[in-house]
Amino acid sequence: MVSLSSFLFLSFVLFLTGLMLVLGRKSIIFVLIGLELILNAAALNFVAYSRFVTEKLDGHLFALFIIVIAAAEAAVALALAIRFYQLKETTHLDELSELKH
Amino acid sequence: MTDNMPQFFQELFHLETSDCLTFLFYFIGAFILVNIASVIGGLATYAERKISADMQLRIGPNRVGPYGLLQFLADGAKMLMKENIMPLMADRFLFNIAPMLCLVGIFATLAVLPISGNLTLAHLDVGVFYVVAISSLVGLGIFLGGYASNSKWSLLGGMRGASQIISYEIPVVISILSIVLLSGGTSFKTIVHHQGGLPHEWFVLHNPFTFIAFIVYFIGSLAEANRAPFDLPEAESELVSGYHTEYTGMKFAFFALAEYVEVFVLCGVGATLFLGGFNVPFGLDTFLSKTPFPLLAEVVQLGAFFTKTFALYYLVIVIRWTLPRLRVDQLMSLCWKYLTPIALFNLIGTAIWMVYFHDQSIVEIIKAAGSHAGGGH
Amino acid sequence: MLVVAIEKERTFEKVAIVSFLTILFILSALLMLVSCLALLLTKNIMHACTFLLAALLGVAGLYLTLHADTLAVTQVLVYVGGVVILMLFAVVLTGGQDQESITKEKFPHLAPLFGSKSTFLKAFLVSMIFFVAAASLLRLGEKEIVHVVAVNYAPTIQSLGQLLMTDYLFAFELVSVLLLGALIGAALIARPMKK
Amino acid sequence: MENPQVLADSSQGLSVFMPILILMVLGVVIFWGAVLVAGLIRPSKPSKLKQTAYECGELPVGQAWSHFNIRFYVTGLIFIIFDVESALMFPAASVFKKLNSIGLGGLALIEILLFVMILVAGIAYCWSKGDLDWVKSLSSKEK
Amino acid sequence: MDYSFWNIAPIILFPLGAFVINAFVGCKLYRKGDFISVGAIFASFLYALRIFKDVIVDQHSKDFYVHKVFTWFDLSVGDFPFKIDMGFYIDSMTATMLLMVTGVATLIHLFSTFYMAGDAKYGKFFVFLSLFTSAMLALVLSDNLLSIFIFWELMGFCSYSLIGFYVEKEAAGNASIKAFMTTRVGDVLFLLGILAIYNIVGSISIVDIYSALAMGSFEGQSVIGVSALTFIAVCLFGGTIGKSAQFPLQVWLPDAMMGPTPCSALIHAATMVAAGVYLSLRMYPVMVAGGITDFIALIGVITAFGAATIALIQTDIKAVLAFSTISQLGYMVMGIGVGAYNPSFMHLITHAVFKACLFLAAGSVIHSLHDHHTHGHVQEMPRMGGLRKKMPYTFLAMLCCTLAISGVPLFSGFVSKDRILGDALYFGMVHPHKWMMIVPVLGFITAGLTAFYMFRMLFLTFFGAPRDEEVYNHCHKEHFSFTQNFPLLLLSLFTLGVVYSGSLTGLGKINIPVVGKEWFSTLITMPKVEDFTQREKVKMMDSHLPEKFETSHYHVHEASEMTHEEHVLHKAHSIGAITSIIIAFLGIFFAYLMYISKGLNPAKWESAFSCWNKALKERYYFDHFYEKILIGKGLHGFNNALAWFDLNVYDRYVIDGWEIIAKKIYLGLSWFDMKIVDAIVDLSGTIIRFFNVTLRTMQTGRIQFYFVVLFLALSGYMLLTRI
Repeated sequence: MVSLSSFLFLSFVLFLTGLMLVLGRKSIIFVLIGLELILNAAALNFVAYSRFVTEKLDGHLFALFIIVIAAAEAAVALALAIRFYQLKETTHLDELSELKH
Repeated sequence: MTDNMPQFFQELFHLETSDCLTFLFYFIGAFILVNIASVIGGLATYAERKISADMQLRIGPNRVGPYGLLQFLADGAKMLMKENIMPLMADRFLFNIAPMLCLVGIFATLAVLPISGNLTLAHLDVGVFYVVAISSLVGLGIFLGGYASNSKWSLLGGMRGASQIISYEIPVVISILSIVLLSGGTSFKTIVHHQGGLPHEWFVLHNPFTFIAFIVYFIGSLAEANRAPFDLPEAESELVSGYHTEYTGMKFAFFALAEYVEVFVLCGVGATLFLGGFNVPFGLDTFLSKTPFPLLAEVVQLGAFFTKTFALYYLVIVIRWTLPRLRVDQLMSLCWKYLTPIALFNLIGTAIWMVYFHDQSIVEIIKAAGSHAGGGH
Repeated sequence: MLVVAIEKERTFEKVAIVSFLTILFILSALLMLVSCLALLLTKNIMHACTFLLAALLGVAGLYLTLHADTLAVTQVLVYVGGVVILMLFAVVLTGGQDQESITKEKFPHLAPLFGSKSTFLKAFLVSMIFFVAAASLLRLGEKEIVHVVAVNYAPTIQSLGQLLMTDYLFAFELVSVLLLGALIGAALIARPMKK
Repeated sequence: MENPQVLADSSQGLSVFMPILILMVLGVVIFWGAVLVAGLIRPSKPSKLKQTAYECGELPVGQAWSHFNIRFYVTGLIFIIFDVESALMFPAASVFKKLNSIGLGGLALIEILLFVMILVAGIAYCWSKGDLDWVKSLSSKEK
Repeated sequence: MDYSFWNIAPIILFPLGAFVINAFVGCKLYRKGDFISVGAIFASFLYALRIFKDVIVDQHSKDFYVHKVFTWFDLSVGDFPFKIDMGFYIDSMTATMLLMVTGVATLIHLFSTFYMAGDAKYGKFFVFLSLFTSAMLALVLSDNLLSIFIFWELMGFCSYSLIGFYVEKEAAGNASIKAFMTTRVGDVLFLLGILAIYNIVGSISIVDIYSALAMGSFEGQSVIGVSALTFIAVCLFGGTIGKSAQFPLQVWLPDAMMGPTPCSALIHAATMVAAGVYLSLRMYPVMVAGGITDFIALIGVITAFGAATIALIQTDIKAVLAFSTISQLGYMVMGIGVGAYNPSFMHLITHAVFKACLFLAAGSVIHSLHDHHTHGHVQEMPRMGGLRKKMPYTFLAMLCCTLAISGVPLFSGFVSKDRILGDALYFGMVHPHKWMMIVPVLGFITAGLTAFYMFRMLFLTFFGAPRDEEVYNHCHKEHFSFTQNFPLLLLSLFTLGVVYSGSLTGLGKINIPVVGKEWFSTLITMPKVEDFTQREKVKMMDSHLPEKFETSHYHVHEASEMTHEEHVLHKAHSIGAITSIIIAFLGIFFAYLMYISKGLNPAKWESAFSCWNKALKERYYFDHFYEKILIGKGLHGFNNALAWFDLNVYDRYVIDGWEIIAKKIYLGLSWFDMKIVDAIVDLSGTIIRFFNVTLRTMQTGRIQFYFVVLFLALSGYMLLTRI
């Protein structure tokens, strides 16, 4: 039957793909997609525990806030990406290294 | 009053309830609803050409079938016959996905459309919220369509179409919010339940703010469906019919179908929210449901719903042939500088109205004042 | 994997295996897994966005199975209707999909894990095995779940709204400030550059 | 927070969502069905000329994905912020009537008012900074 | 009339308000704001009149009182009470004093608008005048010694500033400082008295002091060895000596004449000096209990006799009046000493009236006599003479007052002075020590001297041929002007005896039907301490409802059979009356002889008593004694000794000593700083350099590398905490 551990597994898969994208890909948009996935994994966990363990709606609310914050974050991140593209004519992350020592 | 359609029929035909039976009823209901929707979509094309012809003193299609009623079937068959051309450098995967997304988006909203008390497929508690969410898929479909066809014009059309749809979604959502505020729940059943049969009990005349909300909703839904004054993305003259220039054959047909069904859905939702949905005046449906033929009540409610929806649809079509097309910056400034602020303050207005008048409509207040002044018993 | 997970839970009361819940769960889980995999393998960024869309729809379906209907709809409205479109806009505005998206040169310090496409696949499989081993080793799943009561589905929007307006009021107001900040920040950044 | 059961009106479990799934699947099936059927029926003689992007007859010039004006993104940005706002407002709005009947209407009103006004301030800022107007004539900026 | 706060307070607040307005805005106002001061004091006069009518005329019994109190501050901690209550205390004595002060002050304000007209600092004069009147009224109204002391000091300040009004004259400056210093000596003693009382009684309200006396809480207490009561009595009397210029501290009053005449009239004749006597009257039971009445009588008589003798040879018109004030004050103090409580208070009132009138008349005389050379006013009597024709109204007022002061019957002076002398005679006869008879004897002699020098002044200024032609011609004929003459005439009206005694001759024999009441003596009597014990205090703001009094207070005591003392008293009074009339006429006759008919030659008398004459000129060498000996030898020496000690002993050892110690500490600290702290600082420097090198390589600039590090760190942490 559908149980908590299955959801944990699914959120882990999401988290893993998100991580792989963030670490492995060189284009900014890819990293942002990866980030979205990681956030979703966390939200899924919250809701799973809220459904199976606490039977209270706090988990739902927490996931709701995660979604809201993720949206705001995505907006700002994408604006940065575009401005980065306008400056450097590329979205390749390795160009983004002015902070090098 | 049963709470969903399969249970209604099971009681009607005195069958014992079981999972697969409900699934069966749902499937049949869904299939019928999809067909009805496609037929309505087709009829809409016919109606549009007929009405526009009538407005321009021409006759319009009358060759195929009586008074040209079957014209839409002819178009459909033609579409089937057309060759499916795919631009060379186009992104095959996205090119096919786009129309599907639009279609799925629209069909998903049909599930919640409140046709009548028991016949609506799904009485979701988050009904309105769900409709708004799913209809945003259409914008996505249009953008991908425009992008995938690998031509500057379609891309530009796609981006404009998408940005128009998503920006007009905001005033629509906020005006819906003010109705949700008033009816105290997002499910269509509670919204319709809070409205009466007669016009003065509808939400549109409930208070001035809901009236403004209706106007904003109507304009927003026009823009959302790329209709009439806002049909810039597939404007023939400038962008060579916008995002679906490269689409031929059935894909193009589905884009068009999706568009017309979306108008139908938006008018249906508008009718439910503002014009009292399937409420029949003078409590006729409750009376009929007590008689041996409960189905009659459903039929009466269906009648009420469809008349209201088609009235709005007629209005949409008429507007198409009266108002000139808006420029892009006018379109955008209308949305962000006029509709959204109005909708926001409208929302606050409804809230204040509810707090101040304790959810009474103007008519109720006048009646209450009248009774105070008069008898004051 | 799926079999292992199902067999593990013990005290769940007898419910028909093939109910709508399981169908929905399987479909959305499948959709999500496939799209995640596709995301890992695709190079074309537009495809990546579509797969992200599919993954998010899958997650919405999962929310539904967890009786979180409001959350599912919000997910669809916000993510599918907003973030993905924004991503698409961003992709178009940052030079479309001809950008190079996979790292070419080997990663200097760490293991070759983040090399070419093939290594991705290997890395993915290795991590899956690692998870199962860790889960079974640390008995991650069972320990907490003592009792699982089949809770009937109930619409959550009213209770969520009540919770939001009373207990989480401060967060509710704070979020609007956050949104304001995001709006102004992003608008400022995205303002066209003056040559 | 009382148990959700109490609040729920009579809806018997998740099967309410069944029609949505059915309709979505139906949509996909119909689309691919029709396309494939059409594929069988219709002629398919791909030719170079047919497959070029339609440019009122001229040959298409340059890549399609040329650099675009950023105002598309700004609209998207403002949309998503208000989209999120409405997503949060829906639960709040759906409870407002009940709160009002209890008597907490004023408080709820203030909460919603605050929530909306802050974002109105945001849009006012964008408006004053000229982000909302679609055609940004750079010349007018210099004046 | 209900004695609410707003029926009593305006008496003080009006002049205070006038002071504030004039002080800040006065110079800009029309006529420099003098009308504000006059109006204010007139308003106070009306309020005082209302209270006077209610207390005295409206049949209130003699023990009627209003006592309203508010807590000024209450810092009592635990059982140690430290609470000061302030408030109003109104009884018949206060009512009369209020009426007298406000009446005289109003007329003097009126007169000063005439007298000071054209003066450079015209506005400033009224500022101080208003402040002074409000202080005096507050003193009269106050119910406890502390507020009396506060307003006492305020009046001292006003007299200092008014004496030094013509500050450009160096002598005026010195006089004001001298006046302030001498009264300050008296005030110190007064303050000591107050502190002693507070220490014993725990409160300084007059009512509490009386009830403490009644309960005998003073017995057995002793302050610095002396019995408490005598110590307190002496201190309080010291205050009176200082303020009313009695025997040892009378030097400042003659010099105070440097101030403008209206100021001298108001302050140095009617009110301020009277305040000292008023204090002793209030504290009479304490004085009696303290057993210093004999000492008071002696001081009073000595002051009276001494001042009278000095006044004989004075040439300046204001000096004569100054010394006469001192002698009359001496009379009042003697009256208190001999137990003549009521007559002494009556003398205070009558003296205030006619002395104010005398000063004003002198003022108008001085004002009209100009000296072309010095452009100043002429004050020396030798340059006057024959002004009777030039200034008829002033002459008339001067005549009445001089008759009153010299004790001619039918006038108020005779009524009050005769009673004091009668009581003094009785005191002398009854007193165990025979030599105390000197008090009445000197009293009668002073009465004669007073009559002599007053009429001397009258004859020198108004009678005979004008001695300085130029000054006489210049003095223009006097026509009746409201501000100049009206006050004089009104005051002289009140010098008639009938006003106070209700009988023509003042002996109570012939009653005048209209007044027909011996109202003064029956109303203001010696406070019996016993009935003060259960007097209740009313909160300030809530209105006071006077109790109903059945007994009418006018039961003129029938001629019950006279006990032995009353018999002797009556005999003493009759003798006293006759002798005082004889002496008064004797004095007048002598003055007539010496100055009008030139029968006697003053020069001859001077040569006869030459050495005494020189002493009189030097004012019994008091000034000499104080300046040279007391301050010159005593004080300066003491100062020098103190200065020496401070310089050599204190500075060298107490302050400079520290320097050496500080130096030692500093040396120790610097060593510590060098060796240890610097070492630590260098060490931290090396550590930082070490970290710097190693960490720098970590920053590769690749975001994803940072992300990996972040992730590994996070997961590591999570795993560690889990296991």
